[in-house]
Amino acid sequence: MRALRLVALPAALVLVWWAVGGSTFYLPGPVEVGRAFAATWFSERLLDDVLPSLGRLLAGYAVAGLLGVGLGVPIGLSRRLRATLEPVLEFFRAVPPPVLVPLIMLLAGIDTPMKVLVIVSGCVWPVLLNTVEGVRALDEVLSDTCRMYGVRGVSRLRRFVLRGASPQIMTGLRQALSIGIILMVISEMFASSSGLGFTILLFQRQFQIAEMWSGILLLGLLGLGLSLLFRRLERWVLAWYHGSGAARA
Amino acid sequence: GGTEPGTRAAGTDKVNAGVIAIVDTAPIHLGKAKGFFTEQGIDLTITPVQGGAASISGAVGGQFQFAFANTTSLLTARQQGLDVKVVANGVSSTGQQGKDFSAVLVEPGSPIRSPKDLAGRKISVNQLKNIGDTTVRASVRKAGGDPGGIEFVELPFPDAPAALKSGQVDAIWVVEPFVSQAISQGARPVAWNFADAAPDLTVAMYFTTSRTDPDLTRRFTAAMRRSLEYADGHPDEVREILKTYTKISPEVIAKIYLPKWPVEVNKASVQTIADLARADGVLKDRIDVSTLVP
Amino acid sequence: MLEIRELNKVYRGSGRLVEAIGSVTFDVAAGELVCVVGPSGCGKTTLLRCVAGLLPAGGGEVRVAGEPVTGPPPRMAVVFQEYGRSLFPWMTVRQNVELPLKEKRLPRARRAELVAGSLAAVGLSDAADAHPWQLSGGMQQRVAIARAVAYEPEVLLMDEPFAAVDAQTRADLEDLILRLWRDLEVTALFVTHDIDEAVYLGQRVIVLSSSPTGVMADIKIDLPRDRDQLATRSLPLFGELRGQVYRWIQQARGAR
Amino acid sequence: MLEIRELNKVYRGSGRLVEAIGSVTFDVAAGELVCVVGPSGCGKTTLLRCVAGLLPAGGGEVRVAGEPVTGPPPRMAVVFQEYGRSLFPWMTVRQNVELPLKEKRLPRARRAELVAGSLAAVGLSDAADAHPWQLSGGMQQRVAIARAVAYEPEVLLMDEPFAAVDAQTRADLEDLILRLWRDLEVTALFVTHDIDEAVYLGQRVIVLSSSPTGVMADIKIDLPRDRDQLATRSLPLFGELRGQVYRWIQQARGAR
Amino acid sequence: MRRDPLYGLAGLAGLLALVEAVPRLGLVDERFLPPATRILGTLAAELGTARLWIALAETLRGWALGLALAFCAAVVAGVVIGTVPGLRALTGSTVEFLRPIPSVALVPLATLLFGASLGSTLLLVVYASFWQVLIQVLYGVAAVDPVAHETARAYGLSAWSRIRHLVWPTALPYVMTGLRLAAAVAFILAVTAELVIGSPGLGAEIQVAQSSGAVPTVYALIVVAGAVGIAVNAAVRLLERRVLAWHPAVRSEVAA
Ligand SMILES: Nc1ncnc2c1ncn2[C@@H]1O[C@H](COP(=O)(O)OP(=O)(O)OP(=O)(O)O)[C@@H](O)[C@H]1O
Ligand SMILES: Nc1ncnc2c1ncn2[C@@H]1O[C@H](COP(=O)(O)OP(=O)(O)OP(=O)(O)O)[C@@H](O)[C@H]1O
Ligand SMILES: [Mg+2]
Ligand SMILES: [Mg+2]
Repeated sequence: MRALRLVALPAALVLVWWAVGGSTFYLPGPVEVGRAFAATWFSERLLDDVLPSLGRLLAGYAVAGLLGVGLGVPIGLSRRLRATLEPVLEFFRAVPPPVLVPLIMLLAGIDTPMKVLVIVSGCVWPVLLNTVEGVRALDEVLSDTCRMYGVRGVSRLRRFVLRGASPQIMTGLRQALSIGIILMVISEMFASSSGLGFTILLFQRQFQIAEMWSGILLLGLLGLGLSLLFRRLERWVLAWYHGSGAARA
Repeated sequence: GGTEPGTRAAGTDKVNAGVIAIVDTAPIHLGKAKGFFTEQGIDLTITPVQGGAASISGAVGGQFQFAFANTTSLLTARQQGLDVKVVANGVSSTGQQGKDFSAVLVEPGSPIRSPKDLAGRKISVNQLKNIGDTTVRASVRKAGGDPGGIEFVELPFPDAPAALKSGQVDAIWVVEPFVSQAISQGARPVAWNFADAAPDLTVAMYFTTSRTDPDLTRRFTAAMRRSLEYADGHPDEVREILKTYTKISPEVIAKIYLPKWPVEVNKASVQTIADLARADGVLKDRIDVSTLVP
Repeated sequence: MLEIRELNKVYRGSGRLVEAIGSVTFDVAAGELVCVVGPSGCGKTTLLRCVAGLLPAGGGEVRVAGEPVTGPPPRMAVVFQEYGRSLFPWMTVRQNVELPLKEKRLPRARRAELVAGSLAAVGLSDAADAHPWQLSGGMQQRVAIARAVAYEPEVLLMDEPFAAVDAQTRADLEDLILRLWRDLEVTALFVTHDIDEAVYLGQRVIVLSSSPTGVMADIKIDLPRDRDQLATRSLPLFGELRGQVYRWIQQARGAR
Repeated sequence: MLEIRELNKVYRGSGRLVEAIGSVTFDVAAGELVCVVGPSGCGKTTLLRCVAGLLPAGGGEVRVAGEPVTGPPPRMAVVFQEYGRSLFPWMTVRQNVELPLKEKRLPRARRAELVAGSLAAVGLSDAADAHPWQLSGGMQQRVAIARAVAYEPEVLLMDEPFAAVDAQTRADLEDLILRLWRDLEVTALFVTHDIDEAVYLGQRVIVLSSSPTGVMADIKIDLPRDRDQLATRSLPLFGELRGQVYRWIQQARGAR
Repeated sequence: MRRDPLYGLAGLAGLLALVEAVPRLGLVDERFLPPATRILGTLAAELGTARLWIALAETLRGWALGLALAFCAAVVAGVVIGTVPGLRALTGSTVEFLRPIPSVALVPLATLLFGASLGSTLLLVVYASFWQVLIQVLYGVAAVDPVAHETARAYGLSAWSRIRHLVWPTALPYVMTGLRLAAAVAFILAVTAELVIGSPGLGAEIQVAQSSGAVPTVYALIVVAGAVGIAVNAAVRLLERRVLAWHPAVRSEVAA
């Protein structure tokens, strides 16, 4: 039943695709893309292109998560810090990553650190913003309780701030996951000669459209897989929240 | 909304051309300014695009009636069965060592002294599997080196000099204005790859698709030929027009090497590129250039 | 131990301006248990939060153990009126009670002992591993009390801590507080709506008037120190004091 | 009006399995006011939530006006024990009270009248434009009561609705509920911890035992229909009934 | 509150000082990162040209339209998916599949469908920012307080009322964050679309400046983009302060 619900809509969408696909050069049908998928990705490409990309993605995501939460907590807690840093952060947030890349290259070179940094530069925002808002919205009575019972410093952070803001932090982390995949592709637009994103772009430039779509398909599947893993994590971290009925997800 | 581009309105055809805003495409801008297109009953809009792939998909998608793309991109498109047809020459190499608009540069202190030394090095090109790596390999091969071990990385031209300077790559392939800029800042050219690849190499061309009205194509070709001819003969006006559609600083404009703009496509050089690309594995099959360039 | 001098507090915000406390002055000696009664909305919670250092006083001064209060003083425990919101939903009952003890750096064994003891005292030994949202209202309130009790505070502030429990449990908890107060010599400020409770527990009962809030009456409860639910409540003096407090409260409301 | 037949409810989740209600059976006739008392955590709130159709019964059946309950029945008002959380913080007091009336599609003038009337009845006319979080605990609880009163329900479920207000206000509110009940012929189920209150308000008092929860006693309150805080409470019968309920509750706790 | 902009200016001044110092101290080659004064000088010159303003207006048009479309669609979709039972499970996999597909990869499709018109930009902008809002709405909808939810059910609030008066206000803080996220993403995509597809606008200007090797101009244009980001954020914050005045996060800011 659960599996059925999981595939019902995708199946319907594939049917629609079947109906409209193949009519133009840029939108091949599902069969063609499926064939290209098998031919393209069930090969050494998986090792050469997909795995390194995935590694960078995870590294960038982890750094972004730590950075977003690490910055978000103090910014959320201190109004003055928030007022000071917000314009600067908003400034960088509004700069398109492709434009930011040259600057990042100046600082981090053109190899893996640069690509990881590009991923970080995009992923960090949803985590940061959600952390800030989550921390700002912490329950006052709980905060007072902490103050009364001398729950301070690291303990307060660990046992109150992070846990209390965790529903919103998880929202940010979930957002960041798919943004990370997008940024992985963008980062491979620069100084690359391999990688999943690069391969898709190369297919696009070389007008191998079915192959390109198969790459996009792989991106989607990747996102789906990672989000299923993420849901596991979330269920565990937010068990109290779902249990208390506050999230009838 | 608005008037559909490509339809004849009040005696003139509205035409949208997808063209990269670089030195190479000065003739079309100059020709537009000179009124060569209006003369042919063409109301020309020039849309800046990012690169060959964008202009080709734009043209195939029907957004542009005419567009500008480099030789390798067009060959690739052709091989994938896309309906593209060359209508005019775009830009050609000067063919002169030391005076071309495209070069491979190294840091002043680099041990790389000749194209042969590039073998086994890390070289940046703006796009992999395109004209850059094909011609750089040709340079190395011509100098007696083995291009097999070269590691190419993709770097947009503007970012290449910084990467060279910080030692991220051993050499960079760039075109004007970055050639002059980098040289003036100390970089040293080691290879003139366009000049090496083929005599009077046709680097890029204007093209259309079969859906464009043949009469319009004829008139566009005529206007384009006139523009190319004019540009080739009036380098000072070219340097002036560059100030309008690019943001290259005037000092640099005064210094850059201009390419050649012959009216005719050098089919032999295109065939050479096609064969080289095939040898390098960029193209899968042998392509008969005459199906692309009539 | 507690000195409250001409305390004043005005809430401002979104167009509403409320003088929650006009001017309140009273002392609580060390080891004394003082009950505060007053009409709903008269400022009892506000008073408690000022004493706890959770709310800056608008005017006047609050001192705890001679020190002016600027933030929560150490070794002070509070049971909030919003008991439900004062428990951490992501912790079990045991963890909630244990948290302040961890902060006090008590050894593990001592913590376990205190937690078990206080949970047993409020009748929640069975529920130690439940989460607060799995408990009934009264049970939640008892967890909050257990937390305060386990903390072994010097000063204990309680804001209607027995509002959600049944009469019998309430009597048990009253005795628990009395025992705690006697054994640990806690100084306690106890807000309640129940006049009987105030008289039964307090050594003094302070009656607050409604807006502008001031101390309406400060009644000494001359009952014997050792109290008993049946014996004490049936003393004639108890009934008399009860009536006295009742009349003051009537007057306090009338002042509205 | 309300028929509760062998109602059973077990909470499961995160390893804890609690039988909140063993088996409860009783009826409430139309226009009757029944009070429910029982030890803390015995399942009163759970019972009310099942009757309100907010919680599916585990076993047995609940009927309201003859219909089996599957969701909240129409024209039913509930005052929740967690009064603070049941008010919408983004609305003012007035808007909170008015919202259900809008849902009933009452004309604007009638709504304004009902809101003003009920807020005045709970003594909160001044606070109509405040937000819930600007109010004291007791005031919040009174808003929740005002909302139920203004709704003019046929069935009224109240879960310790006076827990957070002072004695005098509580007496006033008790009389408000009695008035409402008489004037509108409301059927009411009233959970309380205060035995006096149960006897004073109810026509019957149902005593629940603690786990496994069942009906321990169903006591008919034979006091005259018209009640008065002073007169009724001083009747000898009142004292007798009070004692009777008290003994049952003792027994209910003992059953634990 | 009024001092906030001052702090913000201080923060920006710090950034400027850093950008001025890094190239001046030779940490980074001046050719690749010009000092702040040079960038600002170039910016001042650019601001004097009509061309920049036209480009900016062009970009902002695509941005505003795309953002509005994406926001409305996502809010509607999010609320529907979040409140209709079962829909979330049904759509979950598809949403998670579509979300990580980069807009950039859709360029061929976009140009095919719409050419270099506004339509292409819109497709990319809407596609990218839609998911940001959607996810936030979904989490926001899930954050409804259970007691508040039960209150709404008990008082017979219709589905629409529940969405309007309960679900929407609860989700609003999440939605506001979503709006801020989406606003930036939409702007980034508007610029990127111009960069890649070549429709006129700020992105096209940046592209031309880059391919001309005009480094200070590139940075000047980046500053324009960043300034837009700051302005948009300030606007959303202002909006937030109005619509979320009741929210603890905003409330505490006012009180402090
Ligand atoms: N959501 C829940 N999950 C698990 N157990 C619950 C839940 N809600 C209540 N319980 C358990 O059910 C039992 C009855 O709870 P209920 O809230 O009905 O008691 P109550 O009679 O209202 O108590 P009180 O007078 O303290 O409010 C308690 O043991 C409680 O722990
Ligand atoms: N955060 C706040 N903002 C504005 N006004 C407030 C705030 N908190 C309390 N008030 C107001 O201050 C007054 C006193 O509130 P307080 O909570 O201290 O009363 P209380 O004596 O504890 O009442 P209760 O017995 O009902 O709990 C009330 O009129 C209330 O409306
Ligand atoms: Mg209070
Ligand atoms: Mg209860």
